[in-house]
Parts: sequence; structure tokens; C-alpha cells
Amino acid sequence: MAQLFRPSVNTIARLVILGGLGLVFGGVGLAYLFAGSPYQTGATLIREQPVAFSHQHHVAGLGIDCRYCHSSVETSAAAGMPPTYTCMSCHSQVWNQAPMLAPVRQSLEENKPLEWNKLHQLPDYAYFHHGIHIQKGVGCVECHGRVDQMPLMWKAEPQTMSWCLDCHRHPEGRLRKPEDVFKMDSPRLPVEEGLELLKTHNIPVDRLTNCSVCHR
Amino acid sequence: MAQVHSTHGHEDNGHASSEILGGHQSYTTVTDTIADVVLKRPLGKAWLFGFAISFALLMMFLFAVTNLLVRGIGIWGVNIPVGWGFDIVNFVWWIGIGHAGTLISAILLLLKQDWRTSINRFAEAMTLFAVACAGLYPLMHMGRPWLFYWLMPLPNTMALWPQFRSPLEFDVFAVSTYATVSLLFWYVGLIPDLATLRDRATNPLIKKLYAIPALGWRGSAIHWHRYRTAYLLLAGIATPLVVSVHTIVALDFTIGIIPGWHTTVFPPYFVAGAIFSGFAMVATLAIPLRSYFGLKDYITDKHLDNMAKVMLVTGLIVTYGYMIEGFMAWYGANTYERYQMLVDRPTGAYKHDWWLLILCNCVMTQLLWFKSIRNNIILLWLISLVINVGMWLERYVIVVISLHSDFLPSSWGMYHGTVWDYMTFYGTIGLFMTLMFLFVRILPAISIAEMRELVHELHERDEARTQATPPAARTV
Amino acid sequence: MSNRTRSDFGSQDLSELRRKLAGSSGPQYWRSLEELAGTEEFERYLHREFPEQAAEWHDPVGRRQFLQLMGASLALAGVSGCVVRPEDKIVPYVKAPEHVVPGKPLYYASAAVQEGYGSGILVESHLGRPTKVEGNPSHPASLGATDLFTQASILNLYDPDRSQSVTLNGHLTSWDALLNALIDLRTVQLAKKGAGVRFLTGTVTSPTVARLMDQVLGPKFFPQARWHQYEPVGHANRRAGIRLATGTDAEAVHHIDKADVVVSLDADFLSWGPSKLRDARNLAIRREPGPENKNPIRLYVVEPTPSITGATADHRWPLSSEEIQAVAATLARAVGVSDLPSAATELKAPWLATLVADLQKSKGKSLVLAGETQPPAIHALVHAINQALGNVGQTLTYHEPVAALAPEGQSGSISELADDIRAGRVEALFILGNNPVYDAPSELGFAATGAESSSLLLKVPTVVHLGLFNDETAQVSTWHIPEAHFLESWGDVRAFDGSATIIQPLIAPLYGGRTASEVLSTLIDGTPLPSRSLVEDTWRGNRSDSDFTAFWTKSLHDGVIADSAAKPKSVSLKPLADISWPKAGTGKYELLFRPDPTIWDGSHSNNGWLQELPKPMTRVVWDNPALISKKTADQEGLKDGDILKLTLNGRILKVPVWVNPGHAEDAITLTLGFGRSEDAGYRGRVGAGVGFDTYSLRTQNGFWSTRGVLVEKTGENYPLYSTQGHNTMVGRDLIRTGTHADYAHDPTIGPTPYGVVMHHEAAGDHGAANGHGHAEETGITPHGADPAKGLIGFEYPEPYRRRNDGELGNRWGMSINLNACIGCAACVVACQAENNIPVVGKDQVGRGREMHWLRIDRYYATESRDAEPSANPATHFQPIPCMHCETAPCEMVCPVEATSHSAEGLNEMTYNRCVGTRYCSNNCPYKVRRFNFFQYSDQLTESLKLQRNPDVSVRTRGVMEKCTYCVQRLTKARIEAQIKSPDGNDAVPGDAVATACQQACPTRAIVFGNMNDRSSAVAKAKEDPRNYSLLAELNTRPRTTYLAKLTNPNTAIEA
Amino acid sequence: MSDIATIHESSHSPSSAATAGEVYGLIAEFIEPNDVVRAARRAYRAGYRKMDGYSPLPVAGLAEAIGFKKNRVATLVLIGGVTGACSGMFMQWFASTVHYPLIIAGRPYASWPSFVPITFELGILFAAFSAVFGMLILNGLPQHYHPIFNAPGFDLASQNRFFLCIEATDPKFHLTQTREFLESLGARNISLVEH
Repeated sequence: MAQLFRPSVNTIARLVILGGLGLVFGGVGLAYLFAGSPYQTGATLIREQPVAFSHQHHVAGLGIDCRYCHSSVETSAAAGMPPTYTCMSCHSQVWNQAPMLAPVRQSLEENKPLEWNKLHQLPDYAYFHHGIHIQKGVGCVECHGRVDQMPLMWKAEPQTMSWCLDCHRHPEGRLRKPEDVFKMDSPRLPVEEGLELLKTHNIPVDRLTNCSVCHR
Repeated sequence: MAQVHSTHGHEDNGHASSEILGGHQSYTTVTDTIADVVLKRPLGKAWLFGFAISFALLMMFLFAVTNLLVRGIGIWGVNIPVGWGFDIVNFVWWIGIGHAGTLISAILLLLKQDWRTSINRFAEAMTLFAVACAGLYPLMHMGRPWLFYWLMPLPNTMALWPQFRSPLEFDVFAVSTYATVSLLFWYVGLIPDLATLRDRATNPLIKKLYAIPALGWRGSAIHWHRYRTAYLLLAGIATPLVVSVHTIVALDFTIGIIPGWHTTVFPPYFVAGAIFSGFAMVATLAIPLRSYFGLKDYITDKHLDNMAKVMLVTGLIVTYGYMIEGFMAWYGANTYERYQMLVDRPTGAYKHDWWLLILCNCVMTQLLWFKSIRNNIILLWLISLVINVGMWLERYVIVVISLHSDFLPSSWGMYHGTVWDYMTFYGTIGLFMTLMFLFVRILPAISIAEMRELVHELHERDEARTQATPPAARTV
Repeated sequence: MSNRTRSDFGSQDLSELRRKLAGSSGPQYWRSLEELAGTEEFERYLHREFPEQAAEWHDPVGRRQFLQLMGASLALAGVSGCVVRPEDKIVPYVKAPEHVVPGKPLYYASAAVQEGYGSGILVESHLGRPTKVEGNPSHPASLGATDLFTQASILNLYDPDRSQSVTLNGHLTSWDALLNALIDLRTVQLAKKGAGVRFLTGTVTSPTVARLMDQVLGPKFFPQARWHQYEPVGHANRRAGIRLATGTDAEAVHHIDKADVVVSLDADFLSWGPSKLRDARNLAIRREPGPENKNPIRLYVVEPTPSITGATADHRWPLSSEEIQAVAATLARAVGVSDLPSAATELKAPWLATLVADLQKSKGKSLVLAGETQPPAIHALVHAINQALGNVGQTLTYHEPVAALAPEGQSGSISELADDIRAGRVEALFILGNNPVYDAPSELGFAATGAESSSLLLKVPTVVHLGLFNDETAQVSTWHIPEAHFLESWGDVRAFDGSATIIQPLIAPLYGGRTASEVLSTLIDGTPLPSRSLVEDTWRGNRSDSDFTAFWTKSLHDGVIADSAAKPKSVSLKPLADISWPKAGTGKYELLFRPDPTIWDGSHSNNGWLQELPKPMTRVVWDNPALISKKTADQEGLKDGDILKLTLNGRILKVPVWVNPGHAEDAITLTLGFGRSEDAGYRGRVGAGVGFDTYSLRTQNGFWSTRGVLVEKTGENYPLYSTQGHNTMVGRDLIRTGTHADYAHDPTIGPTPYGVVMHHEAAGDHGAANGHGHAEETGITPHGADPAKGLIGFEYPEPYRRRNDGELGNRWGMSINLNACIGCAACVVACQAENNIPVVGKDQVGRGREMHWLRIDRYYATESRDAEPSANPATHFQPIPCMHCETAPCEMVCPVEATSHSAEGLNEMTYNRCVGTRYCSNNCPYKVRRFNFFQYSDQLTESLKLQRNPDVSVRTRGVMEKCTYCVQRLTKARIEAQIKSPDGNDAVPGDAVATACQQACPTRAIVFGNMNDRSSAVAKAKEDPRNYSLLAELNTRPRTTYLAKLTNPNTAIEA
Repeated sequence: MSDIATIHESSHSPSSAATAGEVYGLIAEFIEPNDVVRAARRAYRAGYRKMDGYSPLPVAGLAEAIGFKKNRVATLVLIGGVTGACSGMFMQWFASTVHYPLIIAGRPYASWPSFVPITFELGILFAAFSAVFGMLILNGLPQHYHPIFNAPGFDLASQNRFFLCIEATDPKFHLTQTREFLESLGARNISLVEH
């Protein structure tokens, strides 16, 4: 009886089997990595904007408070985007001829709103309330990163559900003093003080992971 | 130099025959007859015809499923209150059918029932294909099937897990485990036969095709030794598995609080029912198979008789189950359950289904008490068909009737399968038959190695009977 | 039907309209929607304006395909959902309007108008989009509640089928063109003193419109013109009755709260009439046991057609209209009204004597009411009866008329209008809001049916029609003007007692609609004044500017104008002897016409919410079958759905029948408002082709009831779908009832007589509910041992009992008072509006797939087993929302954690996690879960998107949904509590938050709140001995529990 | 002397040219299973260790006869089963008490009775895998190429013939002596198996 295969086939066959197993487990791993990757979450990606607005310049440079433009951030679910008037309140005086700001002036003339490209986009079924986070001592920087170092805005965090949960499960390490909430460079409270804050601020950690906290 | 003898297997060895092995068989004859079905026998008209029909049904199935995915679950008859219909009915039905295969190959192996040898191979195949059909339904019945992977504990950016208390989650693990184990068991059993086909095939390509899955099996004594252990252990594992799987399927209902579901008798009588329907299906398949491929010597009337007896016993267990359900409803004095069991089922909107179920599963099986009927192949075949229908009805009764009238009369409703329900159901039958037809053409429908073993065993017995001195070697 | 009937929008029309919309009127068109302006959505919006899937909505097959298409697109979206998320825009304001904070709704006070009368409302507005209507607590007619029509009005506002531009003979034209025409017409008619001018309106209580009508009809303008008032379902008989009784015009106001005994002669005052919400509230108060209500109210009702009022009554007798008239006469004689017309017959019945005795026992504290369906004579009689019983001034008061009246000699009925038209005396007819072609009495010939080859209106040279819809009348009018919805226009209206409310717009007219006052002002001033200034002029009076601004702001804010109620009016009753007594008709069957409980007179027929709302009594949806009694059905050999051929003086109507337990025998009830069709010129995608046009049989004389109808069984059949297949409790302990007498002697209401004791629940149930308080604090539950304990050492997870800081947090619970519930279904619509619940269409309902989160179960029960059970059964309503079981069976079986429990006790449904196995619904003993078998919520029609509540996810195909206790409201309340309180405590005061159903309920049957606040209404309700949980023996431990129903039967009467 | 010479010669015969590297062993064919077992026993007694029997059906005693003591499959299965069960229970416990505890139907977070079925199934699954793959790995399968396939007529080993092969790596292996020894066992055909 003659051989059907060359000796090398033994090795090949075993490699094929191992490869198959690798494919199955590796595939799951890759899918997971992809789901968390900037390509999926849009984190760290800069998007073209109608006006090349620099947070770095306005926040770090001029020291304008977040609330000057995002006025409803302390009370409302929406932080609020500045109406054209807010921009023009300064830029009617300074840089009022700058070609860079032409779209703003045009918006005012034509009474046609500016259209910014959305960076932090939660799914429709996820409800986020800025006010309550501010009130409980979650600093802007926790979710938006060092905006004062962003010449052009980008999304600093993946903002996936698991990312939200990280904090909702253990807020203590991520809180700030009330007066530090809007300060970009302010430090987080040390954990034990954070735990103290949970008490004083009445933050029911064990309830922050209830589904209806974010989904309605 | 070693002169090469032209060694042919002409000399016949190890002769035997018995009521479970007709004719005068030897290693050679069993090998030839079974292997030739695959290697030599041309495609018959009947086979082509049957395959064509099955394949057509399979295509219809694909059409129905596409439509389901595009248009949504609403094309089925399901509604509120009857949230499950054909989907779960068929799921349970198929799973049940699957169980006979495992039972035959595993439990009967452990019980040293040598008559299993000639039917376990395609019984196992039947298991695989039935489970494949069953497994499709839980996927299809979801509102958003493309998210099926949420039922598996996979790493995800939502940091979420499945809900491990849910019977449906039990199902995910039970069914996938069952499918995997059955496949392994079946394949392990196939390895020596693949080697046989490899060595008998003449066409080099076909030789290679069988050689690859044969993994270079060479029948080494040491290999056989480990092989036997592994095979026996698999059988030992599969036995509790098969019981657990249908118990878990029963939990889908018993964990629910719906009157007609919430009853402790389900797990045992579901298992019995599974064996019941499974053996019916084996008979339904084996009878035509053996006559068409001329395997009457291997699947003898004795086999059919045994199967009929199993059907009778399990049929009686199932009947007992029905009676207990009714009795407990009455004895438990639970208004809702009483209404469900004693009023709605026998006299309600679905009474016809219920009475037909009783006729098929309880009345018809009583015929099997009579040897004459058990030995009348045609009658036996018809009865096995009736049982298949009856067991489908049983699941229909459990799923639909229980749901359509539960606690609040205000929310009672009716359910009827739509054309799409039927297309999907017949479609899976098409899938099952297609796979079966391919199987009997491509792989030995009877385990050749185990038949040789049987021949050897019987041969030894003969000798033991003739010779005073015990043989030097005994087989396991 | 006529050469003038408008053809569908031609393509040229379409582009023309686009130009118009994009043109000058564009900007203010979207004034309050700048956010949308210029976006792609807005573009698509313009394109979506025109009926594309017309007729898809009701035609089962069509609709299914329609849904499937959407399903398909969605399925694919779902598959490809896992690539990069879609790019989106942020569009801030150019100049932020004051008060508007993105993410925070605003509320404005206004009024909803029905049959001319107003009811105060508060409208929720998100960034300029009104999304929800609530009642105005400070308004006398609302008291904070709303009815189903008001709740649904928000959908009418956004209805994409509303008329969208001025048309001339069915072709698009411009408002300016109309103005020119009007001005010419004005000059012509001024010369003739308006001899050829006619106005047709409904009841008008708006002071502004009244003022303008006075001017128009006044000597300066058209003294020769006439003002005709007509309403298919209104208050004509009621007013005529008062005139007949008192000889003057007045408004009669009844005070249920002051009455101990109320007798209703077919007066369905709980679902009909300008004060229905107030009456319902008062009735509920007087039915509730308690120290302040020593002798609870007793309600007797005689009526032919079962109504929710009849269902609520303590005693009810199904009688034909004539028998009811006889009852009135008998009562009158019995209480000492001597001068009855000789024609008046009497009814001999043992119970009648008892009833009279009861009335006389409570003189001055009783009240007899006659329904609008009764002829004026009976109303007059009833006034006399109340007079005789000394109720006038007590439970019945007379006031200056609230509705505007035409000057002497210039008023007229619709039939007089028809005569004038026939005689060619009408040159210009102004139809302000009416739709006579559809709903006028059929013999008048406004509709081109029967004898008339074409509509009567075609005989009028100029017909100007103002209407919300491009309806049947619009088809045959010269000019059609889109009317502004009351939520998008300035106006004013008066309530039943005359209190006036300023109607303020929540949004600029979506389709450039106009108001009646604008049209009238054009005739007066030759140019249209903005309706705001017209309203201001009405109310300025002699106030100084500063005073007026203050007054105006206050009035707008309060939603009701201070002391504007109608002055009391002293009236003296006139002798009755010579009033014309209604003469009895001949013929076996009496044919009755009634407004449809959900579609009313047809003004809501394009409202999907109301079409799909089960009728309170029959639970039928999307149809108006003829209602008959079981006996009649047996006599004629009919069953539900059999088509009956009715022939009434030459006119034929084929209509399916529905057997309605408790219906009067030998009587057939037809409900109005259906049977509108494309070829009759109706353009509503939802309403067209639904039901049967019963108006075609309605005549002047047989307006509410008539005899002489020929009944013929056709043998044909028609699918009728009801959401409740089974009507009795099959002996199950679901609804508990008792009598006030029982209650006084033992407040624990056990299972109903026709219920069955399962395990003993006097302990069990109350334990499961109010003993629960215990469970929370001590961990011990009633029944001694916790059934779930033992085996696995059962205990609620710690956070379930108290917050991590040790304090009791919020523990939400609901209590539904079956004693107060009248089954009006306002809560169901409110829920639908609040929670973006889709409409699924008749076919899907027929398949058992309705989506209502909150349903009202209606059970019939008969104590006496001997009588025919369905002859006159007791009717019980039971609203069923999600029970939010603490050991929820649904949660146990969900394989993906899509439904779980919150620490505050909510059974939460996370739609976006649901994979749709439907196991939870199967395992729900209350069957309150609803599944999206197809893509039900309309994601294509832009205008409907505007209505959606932004705080609630819109569900997609293949997910389960259910009542959430309005979790969006709870979260809002909790967050606000945290932001407010110094230490950020999230505990919400017990009654601080209301669910949508609770807020709408006129009788406050639904109570919701934080049970941990012992002072909260819900906590108290749970302590009430009547409190019980549904199916308590399953140990699901529902958070929603019920208070048993108490009736107050007259023991002297054999039930 | 002469027979020594003949032996010496035969060792130089062409057949013996193929030794060391090329020769895999000598294989003998038997008809009846019992014969091959008997042969194996005697070969073992004769001091041969490196040998293997080949049969179309599991012949009991053959493995023992050639000195194969115990296979470790059973142990693997036990280990596999226990591992599976433990990991199953741990996964469920971790998920529902540590990682994301959710209140489900008011049940305790660690409601172990509900976790039993999945624990069991995973135990079974792992056990089955370790049985099959353990067997294959111990047997060194897949091994599509093997010198034994060079043996003439070996295709019958999967059908109806029984073989005993003494391998060249056996210290006692000698072409002619082993051949003679095999012949003395009553084998039908004895042939040289080359690599």
C-alpha cells in the first residue's frame, strides 16, 4: 500500500487545527478591540467644523469660563450650545473683520444658525444629564478631557457604556471639589475624600447602575 | 529483500449470525456490504427523487427565513398573549427527536445492548441534524435575531452579561453543548470507518477526501485502547447530558408561572417524550432505509421489535404524565390550573388539537402491545408517523393552549400559524431530510468497525459454545 | 360627485405649494423651530407633506406592506448598525429666545375647545414643540384633568393630512387671492346690507368671535345676513329645553357634589357636556367613603345605550327613549308637577316608586338630569321636576347664557339654511369650522346622496369654508381656508360656567392656518387683523395700558380670567301644559344615534390614537358597529360581525352588528363619525374607509332616535376587532366590589360574591400590599414567613430596602381606586401621548398586537343567575398598567437582562438591550407587556416626529415595551430634588411627581408616589382596608394595587 | 561454522542492505484476532518491546500484550470536567454579584440554584473536549503520513486483517532473526516496512 500524503502533511494538519482554534478565539478578541477602537467610538478624532474654533485659545488663552457659552450646563440635561449672538457679543468688537469668523457674521446676517459637527454623540436611547453630574462634583475634564489644550475640539474619551459604568460603579476616585468642577487643571479628590463626598452629596452608588438611570 | 506477497482479503474470517445479524456474516461481508453502499452503489432514482424534494423544501425554508429577517417576526402568527407559537413548538419537537440518537448510541452502549450497533450511526446522524434544525428556531424566533450573540458571555463594550437565571440562557448552553458533544461522539465513531473507506476507495481523489478526516487512523492497538476509553467516557458523559438537555427544555416552561407550564412533572415526562418521539423518528427512517439499501440483515425485525417496545413504554410514561397533570390540577385546587387543564384543554377553543394529541400518543401506541402489529412493518411505520404527529401536537398544546388563556380573562387571545409558520416548519423538515440523504450517500450509515466487533463477539460466543476451553482472547 | 370636486394635488400644484412655502411666508412659518430650519430634516419635511402612503393606514394589506417596508429598512439598519455611528449636527439658535433652556420643557396655560365650550389646559413645550396637553388645575371645567379628546388633540395638531393651503375650487391659491375676493364680496354685499350672506358655525362661546359676529350682523354691515348654528353633537336640545321651561336663554349648571341622589334620564354626563370633567370629579368625591361623606351619593340611570355613566350607576335600567320620556312624566307627576301635557304617557314599574321615594327623601339634595338626546319637552319637564324637588339654587343653578346668540331675527337652524339655499336666497355662505356635507341631516341634501345628484352647496355662488381638514365640505366649497389648530392660534373661549380663558399659540401655524376671527375681521375692516390684537381688543375694555398688560399677563399665566364666570340669573318656570310632547313613532325597532365614544362626531376620525382606543363599553376599535341587545340578536339570528341592512325612509345602510350587554331591547344604536371615504372627498389617511357612514340615515326628526327602520339580515359578515375577547371573570377574584353598607360594617372588602376565594386573602392580599411597608423596614413580610424564603435564604438585595447611606430612598408605588374609575379612557390616551406609543392599525389589533401600555379591562357581572346574564349586567372597569412586581416573573426569564429591577422598585424595560424573545410577556400574569412585531412607530412622517416626547426612546421593531411608571418623569423629579436639596438628597416628596395617566384622570382614581413618604397619598391608599393586589396568591408582590369598588344600591330595589 | 557464515552472508544480503535509517520494522499478518494476540504475547516474552499491533476492530488484550499499561484519557476527562464546572459557576457568580449586580425578580445576586444547569453543561462540554482531543493528542493524531502505510497489504488492516509490527528501533531487532521469529509465530505474510 502506497502513502497518500507526504510526511510534511502531518505538521500541516496539526497547524491547520491549531489555526482554526486561534481563528475562533482571536476573532472574538479582535471584534472586542474593534468595538472599543476610535474607529468605532470616534474618540480622539478631530472633525471639520464650520469655524475653526479653538477651545485652547478661549479657555486657556482668554480664561473664559465653560458656563459663559455652555450656559445651561449646571441645571439642564443639555449643556447648551452658544447662540450666534454669544459669539458676536465679543466678536462684534474684536476680530470683527477676521475672515475666519465670516461664517459667524453670515449666520447673524442671514439669521441662519451655524451647524457644528457633533463630536460627543450618545445613542438616542442613552439619556445624559449634565446638571446632575456637575452638581455631584464630576468635573468637565472627566468626560471631555483637557479641552483647554485642544486647538480643535476632539472627543477625549470613548464614551462607551462600559466607560460610563467605570465611573458609575466607583465615582469616589473621579470627583472634584465643587469649586474645582469647571477648572481644567484641578486635581481629583483623593479616594477617601471622594468617599466622604459620596456621603455629603448623597450619591447612592448602589443605584447608579440601575438601567433607568440612563435608559428610558 | 522482503518479497511482497499480494495479500488479498479473500479468506473469510470471523463468521457469525444471530437474530440481530441476519445471514452468515464475516468481517469481510459486513465491510463490503456497508462500504459498498457508499463507494460502489450508483445514485438510484428513488434517492434522487427524495433528495430533490427535500432540497426543494430546503430552498423554501431559505426563502421563508429571508422574508422573516427582512419583514420581522410579525409575519408569524405570534401575538400577545401567545408570544410563542410554531417557533418553540418546533424547537422542542426537533430537540426531542434528537434525543433518541444519543440514547441509542450512548445509553444502550453502556447497557451493552448489542442490537444498538447497527442503528446507532444514523441515529446519531439524526440527532445531529435534528439538533441543527432545533437550534435554528431560538435564533429565528427573536425579534432582533442579529443580536443573538448577546446571549453569549462575550467581552463587550457594554460591560454586560447574559442573565444566567433565565431558562433561555440555560438553553443556549444546553443546546450548544449537546450539539457539540453529539458531533464529537459521532465523529469519533466515524474515524475507523473513514479509514476503512480510505483504504477501500479506488479513486485517488475520493481516497484523499476520506483520508483527511480519517486523521491517518491506522488501527494501532494502543490507539484502539485509548479510543475505546474515550468512546466509552463520551457515552458516559452524553447520558446525563441528554437527560439534562430535555430537562432544561422542560424548565423553559416549568420556570414560567403560566398555568399549564408551571408543573413539576414536566422534566421527567419531557425526557420520556423525547425518547418516544425520537424512536418513532428512527423507525420512520430505518424502515425505508434498510429496505432500500438492502440492509435487512443488519437492521433486522428484532431491531424494529425492540424499538416498538421502547415506544410503547415511553408512550405509557407520557400518558401517565398527562394524567398526572390533570390530577394535580384538580387536586391542587388552583383555579387557573384547573380551568386550563380540566376545562380549556378538553372543551376549549383548541379542544380538537388536544383530543387528537390523546388519540395519537395514548390510544394509538396501545396497538404496540400486540406482537403481530409490532412485526407488521407497514403498520409499525405508520404508527411511528402518528407518534411524530402526536408529539408535535403535544408541544403545540403545551405552548399555545397554556398561553392563550392564562390568568386575566381580559387578555385571553387566539393563535393561528400563518403560511410563513408552516413554510418554516416544513422547511426545516427539508433541511433535515437533505442532510439525511447526503449522509447515507457519503458516510457509512452503519458503523462498520462496530459491526466487525459484533461479528467477532458473536463468533466468539459460537466458539465458546462449541469449544470446552475458553478462548485465549476475549473482546470487550 | 361634482365637477367642482377638487382633484388631488397635481404636480404643478405641488411645486406651486413648495414655492409658496419656501417663499415669503417661509421664515415665520417655522418661527419657533429655527433649530430645524435649513436642516435636511426640514427639507425632507417639506417633501413629506403630501400624502404618499394614502390609504395605507387602514387598509390591512396595504398597511402591513407599509410597515414591512419600514421593518425591512430597519432590519438592514440593524445589521449594519455596528459600523461607524452616523454623523450628526448641532444647530444652536442664532438668538436664544428668553426662558427657553435646551433640555427643559416649558408649560403654557391655554384652553381646549369642544362643542364650543372651553376646558383649561397646560401645554408642555420642548424647544417650541408642544408635545403634551395636561389639565389646568385652576380652571373650573378641568380641575387639572383632561378628557381623551384633549389628550389626543396634540396629534391632530401635527396631523400631516391637515389642510395646508388656501384652495379655490380645489386648486391651490394664495391667501392674498382670497383676500381680494373677500373684499370684492364685501363691497357687493355691503350694498345689499348682506341680504345674501349666511354664516354657519357651531356653538360659539368665544367672546371675540361673538363680538365680531355682532359687528358683522350689526346695522353697519350686514343687518340682512343670518347666522345659522349647527352641531351634529351639541347642546341644542338642552338649550331649547331651558328656553321652553323658562322662556329665556340661560345656562343651567348642575352641582353633583351637592347631590345625594342623582337620576339621569339618558344623560351621559360623564362623557358628554361642558362640565363632564368636573361632574366626574364630584361624583368620585361623593362615592368615596369617609367621615366627610356620611351619606354617599346614589346614582340612578335609565338609558337605551350602555354608557360609562350607566356603568358607574348604582342602579341602571335599559329603556327605549320613549320609555324614558314616560319615566320623566311619571316622575313629574309623582313629585307634584301638575300641568303635564295630556299626551304624556306614564311607565308603571315597581322600582319607579322606590326611586321617587328616594328623591323625595332628599329634597333639595337631589338632581334629575335629562340627556341631550332627549327632546326639549323632556328637558323642560326635568327643570320642573327639579323645581318641585327644591333643587333649584341647590344642585341646579341658572346663569346668564354662555354661548353667543344671534341678534333677534338673524338666527337660524341648518334646515332654514337649506331652505334659503334652495330658494336661491344665499349668495355667499361662510362655513366657519363646520362640515355640513358630512354631518348635516341627510334629507337636507348637503351631501350628494340619494335624491340629490350633487351637493346643495353647489347652488351657492360663493362658499367660503374654514376648516382644519380638506374635508367633504371643502371639496364643494369655492374657497377653502386651512383653519389654525387651537394650539397654534390666539383666541378665547368660555367654560360651562362662563369663565373665560385666553387661548395662546404654542407654535406658529404649521400650515399657515387662519382663525374664524381673522376671517370675520376681514369682512369688517376689509383687511384681516392678527387674531391676537382681535382678542386683546375684546378684553381691553376700558383698562389703561398698564392695567391691561398686567391683566393680560396674569390671565395668560393663570389660564383663566379672574371673575369672568357668568352671573347667576333668576328664572321662573312657565306652565308646561301646552308644550309639544314628542309623539311616539311606529315600528318594532327604535334606531338611536349616539356620538362615538372615541371619534365623537367625526371631528377626530383622522386621529390614530382615538381610532385605536377601545370603546369603553364594547372594547371595539377602528369601527362603529350597530349595537344591539342579546335578545334582539337572538330574535334576528345575528352574531357579532353579521352585516345588517337598515332601511330608513328610502335610505339604506349596511352595517355589522355588535351584541352589547345591557343594551335596551328592540333598539339599535348607531354611533356617528365614521364611514368617511376618499370618493366623498375625505383626505385623511387614517380615517378614510374606516367604519360606516351612519349620518346617511340621520334626519332632522330622527336626530337622536327614530322608529320605522326596516331591519334585514344580509348573511354577509365583517371583521370586527375588540381588544377584549372574554367579558366575564370566570369566577376569579379580580375585581372586588362591596356596598357602602357592607363597608360601614366591615371595611375589609373580601372577594366579590361572584369571585372565588383562592387561598385566604383577607390577610394575604392586604399583607402583600400594605403590610409591605413592614417588609421594607423589618425584612419580615406578611403571611408570617416569606414564601420565597427558606430554601435559598431569600432576602431582597440590600439596596432594595434602603439607600447605601441608610436612609429610605424612593419607593414608588401606585394605587388605583376602582371606586372612582369611570372607564373614560383619558388615561390610556395620556399614556400614549406621553410615551410615544405607536398606532398599529385595525389588522394588527385583530392579530392581538395592540400596543397600549395601559389598558382598561371591562368585565360584566350578574349577581342574579336566573335572569339572562347579558340583559342588564353590572359593569366594572379595571385599569391595568404594569404592576411593577417586586418578584417580577418577567425579569426572571429574560436572557439578556433587558428587564431588571431598580432599587426604587421599578420593573425597568431597557428597549435597546431587548433581543425580542417575548418570554417576559409569556410569563407576565397580567399580560401588560407589548411587543413591536413590526416597525410600528412611524419613523418617516416628519410632523409626527415633532410630537414625540424627547425624554422617551422611540422603540424599533423586535423589542418589548411596557408601562414604566413614566420613569422619565421620576428621573426628572429625582434629579431636580437632588439639584435643589442642599445635601443632594434624592428623596422625592411623596406626591411631587405624577404619572401621565394619573395627571389626566378626571376622578383621580390613580394615585402614584413615594411610598416611603408616609404622608403621601399613595402610602395612605395602601393602608386603606379596601386595598388589595391583583393575583396576590402568585406572590408577585405588585407595586400597583387596587382599592375595592363600593356601590350604594337602594336596598328597597330588587337588583 | 558454516551456519554462522550463512548468517554472516545473509546479513550482507541485499535485503539487509536496507537497515538503520530506512527500515521501520517487520510486519506480520494474521487472520484471526486471537492469533495476533498470542503472537504479541510471545514477542513480548521474547524480549521485544518496540512493537505495535494493527487491527480493523479493537482487539482486547492486544495492547496489554505488547506491554501497554494504562492510557491517561480518563484522568484528562476528570480534570476537564471539573475545570469546566468550576469556571462555569465562577463566571456566573462573578457576573451577577461582582461585575454587574442587577436585581432580578427580587432574587439574591448569587442565586446559585439557578446557576446549576449552566455549571453542569459547561462541565460536560469541557469533559467531552478533553476526552476527544486528549485521545487524539495522546495518539499523536492527526498523522496522515506514517511508515506503516508502506507495508504491503496494510489497507486490509482497516478491513479484515490483523497485523503485528516489530519496529527497527527495538534493540533486539535483527532483520533475519526477527523475521524468523515472526514466522515461528505462524504469521501468514511477513514483510519489511521501510520508511
